[in-house]
Amino acid sequence: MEMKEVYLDNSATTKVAKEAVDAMVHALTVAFGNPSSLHRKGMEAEKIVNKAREKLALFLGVKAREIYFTSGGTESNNLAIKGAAYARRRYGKHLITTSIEHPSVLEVFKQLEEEGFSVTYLDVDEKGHINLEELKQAIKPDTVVVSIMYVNNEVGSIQPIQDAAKIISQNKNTLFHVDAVQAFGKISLIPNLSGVHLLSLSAHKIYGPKGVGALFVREGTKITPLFNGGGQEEGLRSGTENVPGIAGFSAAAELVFKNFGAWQAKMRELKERLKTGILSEIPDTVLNGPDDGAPHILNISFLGTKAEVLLHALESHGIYVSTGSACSSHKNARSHVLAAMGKTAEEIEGAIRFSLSPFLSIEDIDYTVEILKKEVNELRKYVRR
Amino acid sequence: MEMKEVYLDNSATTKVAKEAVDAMVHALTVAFGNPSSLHRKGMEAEKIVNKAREKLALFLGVKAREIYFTSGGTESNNLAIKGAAYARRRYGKHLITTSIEHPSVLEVFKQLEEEGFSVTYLDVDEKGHINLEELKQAIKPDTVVVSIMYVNNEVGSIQPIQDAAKIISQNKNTLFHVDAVQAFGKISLIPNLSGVHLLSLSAHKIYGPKGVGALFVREGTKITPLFNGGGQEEGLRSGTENVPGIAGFSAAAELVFKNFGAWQAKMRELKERLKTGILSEIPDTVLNGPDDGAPHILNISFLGTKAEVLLHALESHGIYVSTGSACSSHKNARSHVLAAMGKTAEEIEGAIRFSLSPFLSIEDIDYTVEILKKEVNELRKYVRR
Amino acid sequence: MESIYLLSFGEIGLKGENRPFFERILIKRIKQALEGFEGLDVTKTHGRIYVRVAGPQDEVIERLKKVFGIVAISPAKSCDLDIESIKSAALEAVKEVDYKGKTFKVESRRTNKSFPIKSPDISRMVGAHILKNLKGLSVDVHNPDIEVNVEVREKGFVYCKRIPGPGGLPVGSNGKALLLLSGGIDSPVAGYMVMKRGVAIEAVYFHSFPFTSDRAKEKVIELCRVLAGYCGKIRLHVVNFTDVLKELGEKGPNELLTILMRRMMVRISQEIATKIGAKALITGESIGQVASQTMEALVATNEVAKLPVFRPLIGFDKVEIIELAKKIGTYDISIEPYADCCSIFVPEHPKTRPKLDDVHKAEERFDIEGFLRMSLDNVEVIEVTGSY
Ligand SMILES: Cc1ncc(COP(=O)(O)O)c(C=O)c1O
Ligand SMILES: Cc1ncc(COP(=O)(O)O)c(C=O)c1O
Repeated sequence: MEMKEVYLDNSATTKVAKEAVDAMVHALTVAFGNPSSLHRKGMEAEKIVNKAREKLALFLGVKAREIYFTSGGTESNNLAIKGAAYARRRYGKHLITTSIEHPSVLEVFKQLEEEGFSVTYLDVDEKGHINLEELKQAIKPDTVVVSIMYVNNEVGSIQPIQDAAKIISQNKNTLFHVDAVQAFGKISLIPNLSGVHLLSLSAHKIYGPKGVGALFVREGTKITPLFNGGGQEEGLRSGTENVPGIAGFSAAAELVFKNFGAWQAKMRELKERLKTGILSEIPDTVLNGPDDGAPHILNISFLGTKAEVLLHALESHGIYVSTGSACSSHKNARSHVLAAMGKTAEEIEGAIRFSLSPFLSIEDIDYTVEILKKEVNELRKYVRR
Repeated sequence: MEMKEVYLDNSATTKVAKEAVDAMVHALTVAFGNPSSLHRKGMEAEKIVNKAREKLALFLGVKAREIYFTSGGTESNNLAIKGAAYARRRYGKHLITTSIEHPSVLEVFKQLEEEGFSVTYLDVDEKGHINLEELKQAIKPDTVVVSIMYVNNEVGSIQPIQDAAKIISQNKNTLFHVDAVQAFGKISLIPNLSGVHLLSLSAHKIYGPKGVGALFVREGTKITPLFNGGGQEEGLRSGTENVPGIAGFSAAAELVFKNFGAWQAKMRELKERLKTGILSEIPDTVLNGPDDGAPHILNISFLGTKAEVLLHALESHGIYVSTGSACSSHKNARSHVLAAMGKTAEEIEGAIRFSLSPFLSIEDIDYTVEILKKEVNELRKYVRR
Repeated sequence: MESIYLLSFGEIGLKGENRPFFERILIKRIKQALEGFEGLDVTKTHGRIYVRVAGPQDEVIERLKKVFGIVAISPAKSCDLDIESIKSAALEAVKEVDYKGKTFKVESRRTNKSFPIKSPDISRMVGAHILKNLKGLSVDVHNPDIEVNVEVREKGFVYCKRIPGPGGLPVGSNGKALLLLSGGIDSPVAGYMVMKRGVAIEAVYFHSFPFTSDRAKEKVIELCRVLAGYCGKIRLHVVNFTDVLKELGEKGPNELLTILMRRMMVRISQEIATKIGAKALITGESIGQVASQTMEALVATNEVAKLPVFRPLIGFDKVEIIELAKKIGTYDISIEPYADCCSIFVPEHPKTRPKLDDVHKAEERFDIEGFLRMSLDNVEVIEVTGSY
């Protein structure tokens, strides 16, 4: 018998949609030219890239020439933050970010600190939200970059990007970067991007392939490239374009935006059901993060359990979840996000992230709650409190 | 009627092999997990990456842990050269490269010059070969990085990497980087890598997908990463691994190495036939580059024509070629490689690169020579000498 | 509170008996420009057009700014017909502009006389309400920074922003002309200028593969797409010019090549224009920029034209043209570097002051009628829809 599979790790990565796979196979085998080649095969590939650029721009409500393709969210974040900091160095060396960013942002700031920049890390409250007053206080005349994530990948808290942008834009020399990797395709961004100069996206979080992402760079914003070479992407990102990846990204984005409202509603419903199911049926459970937040992320601590053990117990029932951020789990680090939110050691140790997709059913959710009830109960027998 | 297609632009990029496409589709839709995830889905993806690492290591005759995946040749070159230069900065600020490198190497050195490094650009002779004596002279105690391409992408000249490595290794502080993007899978590298610290590869030149490459980093060689983040690839290259791309790269490499001898022989035969056909049947043609060189690259000038117009004329017969390097042609730049080889303006303007694959037939070659004869003749009517 | 836009139109207001005709076209163009947005409703009363539409305000305004005939766009608040609603709508409207440290006045118009309060009193009451609720504002009735407009009609409308529209006349109100479009900077601007006078356009492009690449053609299509943003759709006629070019190149006196080419282009364009009912040709020529645009060269090209040739850029210099190209959004596309036939078919020593006699003599070698037939048999027509 096939085991039931309930993939609840969509914030780590997603299964690639058929539409995206088809677009990729076409680019791999038919439109396989190099966009830089002068002949028709090159033009065909170039058109795929430009069409994709237009699509993404449309979904963000920005101009096509403001979209640059990269190899993923990590590169977009590195390019945006380092590129902005280096380009603006002469205006100042102060930077601001939050204490709950993804490692691909946090580690960049650590690196910049080593290079002589100074960084203010904004705190968050117990729900995972920054304080705008604190941001206002932190900005100094020599602040050249502020980077704030839109949706947190561990707890789903949504930051007040629009209000932050208003505050930041008081300072003419400051560039504002937003890591929107977990927000794109999940919540509405279009009305909220004024005042944002740089915004990172990644394909594999929205049913597209790994290894491709994009950076929005507002027209007129100058940043220093990380790669030098053939001058692709207007010189901002040299290297033969990942045409199949870009085709897949575009097809996935199209699918997401065609179904935006329905999928958002569906995920909210599933999340609500999972949350209520767990909190009401399993004792000693604690919600981490906001009551609402992003529609696809739910983080709950099962007190008196070790998350990693619970993860493996669920896995044996075909249920895939995560403990904190996928990226840091290998290193078995305690979640810096939950720590910043003031969670206790016990809460952090027992924290599980469930991340949803519209391809799940109510039965999947109910099955998960059932199994959780059983396994948490079982586990608690052995873990000392 | 379907038009005959003769793809002779395999140095720009290649059509992806079926084996590679299949491996990718599997990674996109079945083994779609994030290698950093702790559960089985993550492990499955991690295994794909590690298997690929082992395969590539095998084909290079190096250790699996010396292979790091990147987003392509351009990233590998940037990471290797900047990473080495930054890591070794305290030992000196002198760098050496050649004047015929790919832009993803040359432009990196230009950037490093702006950052205060000094660079010696080695000349080449009229066949596109560097002079080892000149290299020896150029190395100084403060030389920290030497970068020499294995096979030139425009004319196919092969540099004496093994001898260069011997010279360079006299200097303990010097790291030796080799851009092997056009060499890998085309000529034997295994016996010649001792003394090489860093070596760049790219998948899309060997029937694998665009957007993935690798960097060989000899054990014990420390270089500074370009991306900070989740710590993937031993911290040298953060970012969610491009699992489908890596799977495709590995499958393509496997195919190439299974057929290595046969394909090499086939390409040599086709190249010889094309060369002789053109040089003997079309007047006023000049071979650019060595008589032998890499098996897949042939560069010939058709005096009294404009290469770009000839390219389009060939295109209308389904024949795809290139003028100089694909990356720079958009910018309508004259080939810096041919210029460095001392070619005249007329030779450069009329230079066409034919780059072969084992999937071409003798008929394809003969057809190309026929069409060339006709179109070159036609074109020469309009172009003033 | 619903968002609506008040549009004023200048010139067409003056057109007396033709006015309904212009207004009809303008309304049609507005609907076309806002196609795809939900809840679109366009109505007209008393020299104003009211647009109700859902959709992001920036985007709506961006599109309306491309509709010739509109002189000003005012995003307005509409509200119920009672003074309290009007007061709070006015407050909201002021909050949306940068009001700190500014002066303002309230201007009221009451066309709906069943509303019991008279205009001056409305102004006074609304002004007092704003002063009471917002700090940093003061009144200046003569030279205000902000003019808060209140209109009492079948509903109340309040606005304080007046965004300039493109002016001109609605496209389609003044016949049709054919634009000779190249990939360069000038010709798209010329097309824009003539469209602004209400003239609908179609475009013709001379493609000469392999001497010009297919990317050059794509570039022209892109330019059409931007231009079509001002009129909805443009039909692009792509003429296969290769054979003509080859023969001219082979036989023609080299130094007259450009003139001969341009004369052929005008002749071919003329045929197309006649077929599609266009009454004039449009070119991007201005005086003295390049060898083909000296007075003598222009005379030589013009000689074969039976239709009027509009050259709206005739008195412009390069800087002015570039500025306009940037404004209308064609510049970035025009400067993309794709080689065109000029690199081969450009005379080494072009005649800058060609004599008509020499030109006539040169043309005797060619079968002009044959050229025309050859080119006209080979026209690809592409419908290009506008991008915004
Ligand atoms: C918020 C956030 N930013 C950045 C990234 C990195 O993106 P990528 O995996 O494409 O490198 C991730 C996911 O890993 C993320 O969740
Ligand atoms: C010699 C050489 N090095 C580097 C590159 C760059 O590799 P990629 O296209 O994967 O960025 C290329 C090809 O474009 C090449 O031919």
